[in-house]
Amino acid sequence: GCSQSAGSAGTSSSGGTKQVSIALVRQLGTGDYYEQWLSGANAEAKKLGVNLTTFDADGDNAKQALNLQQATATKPGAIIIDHGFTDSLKAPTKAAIDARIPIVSFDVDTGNSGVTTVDQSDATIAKDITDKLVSETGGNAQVIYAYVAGYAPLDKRDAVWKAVKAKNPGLKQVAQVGVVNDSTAAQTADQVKAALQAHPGVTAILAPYDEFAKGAVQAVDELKLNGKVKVYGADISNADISAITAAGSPWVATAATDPANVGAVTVRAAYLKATGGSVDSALEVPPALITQDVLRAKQITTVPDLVKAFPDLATPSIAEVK
Amino acid sequence: MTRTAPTAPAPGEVLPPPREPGAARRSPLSRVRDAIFRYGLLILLAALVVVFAVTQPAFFTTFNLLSILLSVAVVAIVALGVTVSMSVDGFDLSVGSTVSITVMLTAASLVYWGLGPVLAVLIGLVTGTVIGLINGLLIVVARVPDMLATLGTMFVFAGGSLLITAGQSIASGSGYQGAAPKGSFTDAFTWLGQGDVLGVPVPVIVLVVVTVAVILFLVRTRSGRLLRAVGGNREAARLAGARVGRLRVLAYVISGFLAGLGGVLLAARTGRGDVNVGADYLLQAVSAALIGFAVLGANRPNAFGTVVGAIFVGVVLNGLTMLNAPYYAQDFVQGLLLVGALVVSFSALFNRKAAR
Amino acid sequence: MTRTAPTAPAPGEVLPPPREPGAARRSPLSRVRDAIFRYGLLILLAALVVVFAVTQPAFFTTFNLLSILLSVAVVAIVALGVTVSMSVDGFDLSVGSTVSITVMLTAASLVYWGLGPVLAVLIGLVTGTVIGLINGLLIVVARVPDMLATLGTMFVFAGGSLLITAGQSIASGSGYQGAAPKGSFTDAFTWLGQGDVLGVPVPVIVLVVVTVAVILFLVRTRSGRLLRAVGGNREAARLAGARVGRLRVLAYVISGFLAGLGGVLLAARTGRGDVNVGADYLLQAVSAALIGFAVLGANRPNAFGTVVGAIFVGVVLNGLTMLNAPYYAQDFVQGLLLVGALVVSFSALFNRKAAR
Amino acid sequence: MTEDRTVVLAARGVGKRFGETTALAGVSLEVRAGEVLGLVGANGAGKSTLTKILSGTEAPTSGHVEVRGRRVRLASAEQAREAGIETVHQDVDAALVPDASVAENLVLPLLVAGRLGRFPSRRRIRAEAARIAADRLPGVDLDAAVEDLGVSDRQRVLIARGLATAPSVLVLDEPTAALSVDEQRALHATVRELAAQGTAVVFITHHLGETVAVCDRVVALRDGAVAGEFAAPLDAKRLAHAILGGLEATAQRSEVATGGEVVLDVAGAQALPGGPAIELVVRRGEVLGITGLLGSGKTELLEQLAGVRPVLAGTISIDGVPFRPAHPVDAIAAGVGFVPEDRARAAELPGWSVADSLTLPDLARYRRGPLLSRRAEDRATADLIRALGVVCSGPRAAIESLSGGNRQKVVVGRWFAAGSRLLILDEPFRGVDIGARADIARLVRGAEAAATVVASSDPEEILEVADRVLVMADGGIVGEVDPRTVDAETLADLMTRAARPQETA
Ligand SMILES: Nc1ncnc2c1ncn2[C@@H]1O[C@H](COP(=O)(O)OP(=O)(O)OP(=O)(O)O)[C@@H](O)[C@H]1O
Ligand SMILES: Nc1ncnc2c1ncn2[C@@H]1O[C@H](COP(=O)(O)OP(=O)(O)OP(=O)(O)O)[C@@H](O)[C@H]1O
Ligand SMILES: [Mg+2]
Ligand SMILES: [Mg+2]
Repeated sequence: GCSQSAGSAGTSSSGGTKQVSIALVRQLGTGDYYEQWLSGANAEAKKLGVNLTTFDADGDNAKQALNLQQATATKPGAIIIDHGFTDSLKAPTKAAIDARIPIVSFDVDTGNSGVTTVDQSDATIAKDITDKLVSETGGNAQVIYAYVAGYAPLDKRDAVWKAVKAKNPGLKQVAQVGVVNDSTAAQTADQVKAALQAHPGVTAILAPYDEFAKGAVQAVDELKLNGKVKVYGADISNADISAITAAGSPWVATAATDPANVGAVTVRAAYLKATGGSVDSALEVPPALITQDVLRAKQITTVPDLVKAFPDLATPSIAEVK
Repeated sequence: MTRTAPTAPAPGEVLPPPREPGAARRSPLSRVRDAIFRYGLLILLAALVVVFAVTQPAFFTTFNLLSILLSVAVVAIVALGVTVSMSVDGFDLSVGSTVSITVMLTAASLVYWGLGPVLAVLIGLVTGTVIGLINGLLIVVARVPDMLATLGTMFVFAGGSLLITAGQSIASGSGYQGAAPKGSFTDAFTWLGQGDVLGVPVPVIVLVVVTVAVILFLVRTRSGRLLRAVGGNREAARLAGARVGRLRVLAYVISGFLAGLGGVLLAARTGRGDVNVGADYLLQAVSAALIGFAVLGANRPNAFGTVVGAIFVGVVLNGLTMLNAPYYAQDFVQGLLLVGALVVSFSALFNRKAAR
Repeated sequence: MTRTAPTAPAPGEVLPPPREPGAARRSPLSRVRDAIFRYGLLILLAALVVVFAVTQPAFFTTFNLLSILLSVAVVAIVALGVTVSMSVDGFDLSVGSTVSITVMLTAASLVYWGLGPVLAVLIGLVTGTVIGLINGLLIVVARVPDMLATLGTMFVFAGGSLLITAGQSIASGSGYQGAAPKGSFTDAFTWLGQGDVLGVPVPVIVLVVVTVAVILFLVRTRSGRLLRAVGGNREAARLAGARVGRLRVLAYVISGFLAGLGGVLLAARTGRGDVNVGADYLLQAVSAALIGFAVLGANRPNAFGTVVGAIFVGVVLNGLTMLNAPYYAQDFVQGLLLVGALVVSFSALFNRKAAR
Repeated sequence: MTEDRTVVLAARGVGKRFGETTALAGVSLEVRAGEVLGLVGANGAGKSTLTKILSGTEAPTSGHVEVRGRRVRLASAEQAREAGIETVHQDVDAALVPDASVAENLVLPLLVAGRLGRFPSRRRIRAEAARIAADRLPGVDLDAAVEDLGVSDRQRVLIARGLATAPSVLVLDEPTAALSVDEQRALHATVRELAAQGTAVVFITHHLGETVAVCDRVVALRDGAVAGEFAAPLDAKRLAHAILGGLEATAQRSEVATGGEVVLDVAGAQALPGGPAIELVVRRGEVLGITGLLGSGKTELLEQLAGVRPVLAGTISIDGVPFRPAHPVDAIAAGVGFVPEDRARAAELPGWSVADSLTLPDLARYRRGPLLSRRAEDRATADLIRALGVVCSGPRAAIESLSGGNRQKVVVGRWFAAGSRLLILDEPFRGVDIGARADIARLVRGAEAAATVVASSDPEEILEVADRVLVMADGGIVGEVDPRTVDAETLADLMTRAARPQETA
């Protein structure tokens, strides 16, 4: 369903061109992923002449709900809800819909059918990377798994890993580590080190979140287990690319979408809804599996390079603005 | 031998009037200084409101102002607890963990155990109170220094909040480790966090009530005054006959209770039990309480200042967001404003002290 | 009339030997108490090491023990700075932000500006030192109370660390906002965090050097002694010839410098400039310093205790991870151990105090 | 005649142990209605411990307390107060809340007792405080914070609070230590008046002259036991014997060597802003005493000489070299050692050892290379401890483990360690027993290499220690007396008379 409310409130006419205002209500803003997502969104907004206002809840779900209420009060042309939880967002989302403000959600189920959803398919990300792990290890390996419950993308990826473990009895998860805070990578490194020492037979680390993966890489480096232990990660950023392509890096593969592209897609969807264009009610941005070999072979050092090399990562046809 | 013969005062000679520090006549300048010290932060707050209101019409609407209050309600309530423990010259590092575990226990009561909203709220409040009691007993009976004791319980209850669910968050519909849920976040419960009365959000009403109660308690009741006397000088209070141990325990119980109340409201606002959600509340609550020191020239913990401190932070963040300041500039601006206000206030205080 | 005739002393009578409270003969029981209080936490630490070593052979290897030291090196260095500011009866809430901004400035020097490792390290250390100086001046010259001043600068520099990169992290290969990088994390630089000398990781060597330096400074130098005197009684120190203002500034400068050093090592260890990475270091460093209070019965800030405190936390986390304890149980276990040790220590202290 | 009065309070074999220390070894005494019972004893004799037991703030380890013949257990100050016992504790700072107002401090016991109700209003508090202060606290602002008051005003606040409840037993633990002579006399009158009205008063002091003036009966404690009991008429000498167990309590007055060269030369200085010019000279080996009522400007003058507060006017020279200290550091560099009047607030470092307390002002002396040498410090301080006669377990003993008199010796002694040329001592005998006082006086008088200035508002003390005595009033020097020809009573009258115009103005 596309909204027909080319809301007069959020769009101002000046000299015939419409200035669309969009409010972006984020659960979290810090971290490479969110940064790149935002820069993609901002670039797209600029291109479309959209006035994008960002509300960042800093990981506080209560604050995000409140921000959504406030965004509603400023009567924008559309609202983007970026991550969060159904329970905290359901009521304010309904209020916004009732106020006839079109809504696009990214990676969150707002429990409202009037909302257009954009997803980066965490399940596919997890599937790509675990497939790679299974094929490289032949389904037989001691694995350290990095995971912390309570974060929606991680929980979705975890569900896939559970299934993979069930299907491949040869994969033994000997330790589970993980911590999420402002120094996730460093603290994960210390934990992975301890686990690696306690379990010398480990040959693979599944770290389906790039901060975990970076920590795992550091642990392997510090224990000089390069060559023996491989890291399977997820997500991508400039920093991740340099970590993957570093000499002797154990990080062999990652599965990711281009966060900037996802940001751009989401803004386009919101723009279309604000201006009465047509857009599907559920959009999915597919990930790509990115391997160390390819990155090295093509001498890729940044995400823009990467997008050139993996054209699949750019998805101009999703929510295309004509 | 003295060199000079001392000049004996002639009888009846008029001596310079004795200096009376308190009653000295004030110069206009020192009045201004006094005002800056007392009202510096309030003036800055008012100025900010005006600036934001002028530059962004949506800022100065009843709705937005209530939103700001709503955004700081939980922090302010927790910070009032911190203020009470500071009043007794203590420090409660465990409030954030108390919020976390209260949120999780409340959510578990609703969803895992299906106990219904009334029991869930009760369990939340009792949890906070019991943690306060444990802190108080560790400090008073086991004689562990306050910061150390609450550092320990901070870890214990932060860890405990994770143990309840093995690290999972709790949402309506998710039972314990895949089991079927026995209940959910009922509307009656979420009303506490999301509902309103005549347009005023429930948490804001709770905040107002708690603020008034804490101020009255500290300033106008016998226990509150004694509690502050204990904070001012424990031994003096003991020598005057006050039951110092009980009063200190009481302070931590109040602190725990208010953190528990904050946790209940937070669970109701989010409609879920997020793990570790309380961790940020320690620093935020302590910040509010500390900023409160600079309000009305108190230079000590005070409940009114604490609430102003929380609102100050809320206004800055809300206003900057409305002005579309990038999120990464907000801490910086908030910090600069704070440092500026503090320097002006305390330099004025210094001059005031020096000037008398 | 006197009821009792005072016993007139014989001329030249020797006075009863003065009672010497300190030298009083100790009962065996009170010796044990004393030992528990002094060594309680060290004994617990030793016991943990033994338990972990027995249950998990990989624990008690030189390599793993060095890993533990490596894992706590940055925290311990920052915590030593916190200890110095606590020694002067201050409190530095800005150390986490200092770590953050140092990491970002060091990374920016290397990658954005291509200044090379030597300049980058210098810039990092100078940044920390300057922040310490700013804190010191705010506290001493502008007379803002320590917690408040460093709360303000905490926000300013946390915000500042985000502003440098507009919130982006810095990695080799990523220039400022899409521009081409002018340099990278060179091996010479990352050696500081990742290299070793004869198998001992560089950060561990730095930690040892800093620990010895801080202990010698506080205990065996004139400035250190005066600094602690200022912490003990500011007015008494002043009257005994301490330049109180300068010494307090010095303490914050040391604190800032060490936080800066921690930031440089952290940047070198991770080989990246991660935004906000320092935020966690405040609580961790303060925890280490507070746990240090309970070491050797000091019950006050002390550098040795601080390092033991940091190692204690590191050993618990490493050992539990090795034993495959789920991550969500670690805080809880750590907290319980801590509370247990504190209760035993301070109850023993209490008895000891009462016993003398 | 005292025997027929009713015994309102009695200690029966009261003992108190603090671990290995026996503070009280079975003390029995009786306090009767309408009498003033003096309690004397050296530092550490157990006077305050007994006070605390009688006031319910410490529990005895043996024996018990009787109130009007009934055995009672006093578990808190509150219970003692209900039994009619009110106490003014020795440690003023321990008994007052510094950041609270005078009014709030005055009503604290009433608040505890619930006499202001559960919801006391500010007005009620102010009114009660005004009633308590009545005419006992002239010149004290009820709204001022107690921390802003001088030490004597704090003492007066505490006494006023003690008197307010009209108790049947009033225990005063060294109430006059920080009071000037006129205030002491006023308190003496009040105490006598209370006794006349039937109140039993326990009066603790180190000034034997005071006991002679106000007490009907005196109990001397020594090492936690009763060492003697005396009824009026009292004889200070015999009391001293009982207190000290036989030591001679006066410093031998050596003949003054006035021939020494001039060390301190002050010309045209002012104690108080706009006050009269002050001229004085002190020679090597000489002890100059300065006395005067509270507020006469002694402290302010001394603090200027020590660099603690800015010099207001005039010129100062030390050994002929001009001297205008801007900070205590400058004064120390010029060889000036200063002992402030408030030891706890301005001189002691809690938790520090005796050695560290002694070496603090002159640490450079113990530097071997870049580091301080523990060994050098311990050796030097061990010698000093012996020379000063400090009773402690050794250089590493915590300062808190020493008695008041010994702590004072440490605080004075640090300047001997630093080799000061000019010693400035402000009220060095506050709370110091007669034995330790004599020791300190001997030390000071024996410091032949240095010149000494001692300020004290106690005539007895100043006459004991000084070679010459200047009398100050209202910031000026109003006279000089020769300690060999003047007695304490005469000097006290002189001090009061010199200050009288101020009160009538
Ligand atoms: N809380 C305590 N813990 C340990 N020892 C104590 C304590 N209080 C007092 N003492 C010791 O008990 C003894 C008696 O002390 P007390 O204070 O009663 O003496 P005092 O006669 O009042 O001395 P002063 O004249 O100096 O006031 C001293 O040796 C003192 O060190
Ligand atoms: N900060 C101040 N403001 C106003 N008056 C003050 C201040 N400090 C001291 N005074 C007054 O100055 C006078 C001199 O005080 P000073 O302390 O020098 O007297 P003193 O003779 O040493 O008496 P004391 O026995 O109290 O030490 C007193 O009247 C005192 O109240
Ligand atoms: Mg005493
Ligand atoms: Mg004086």
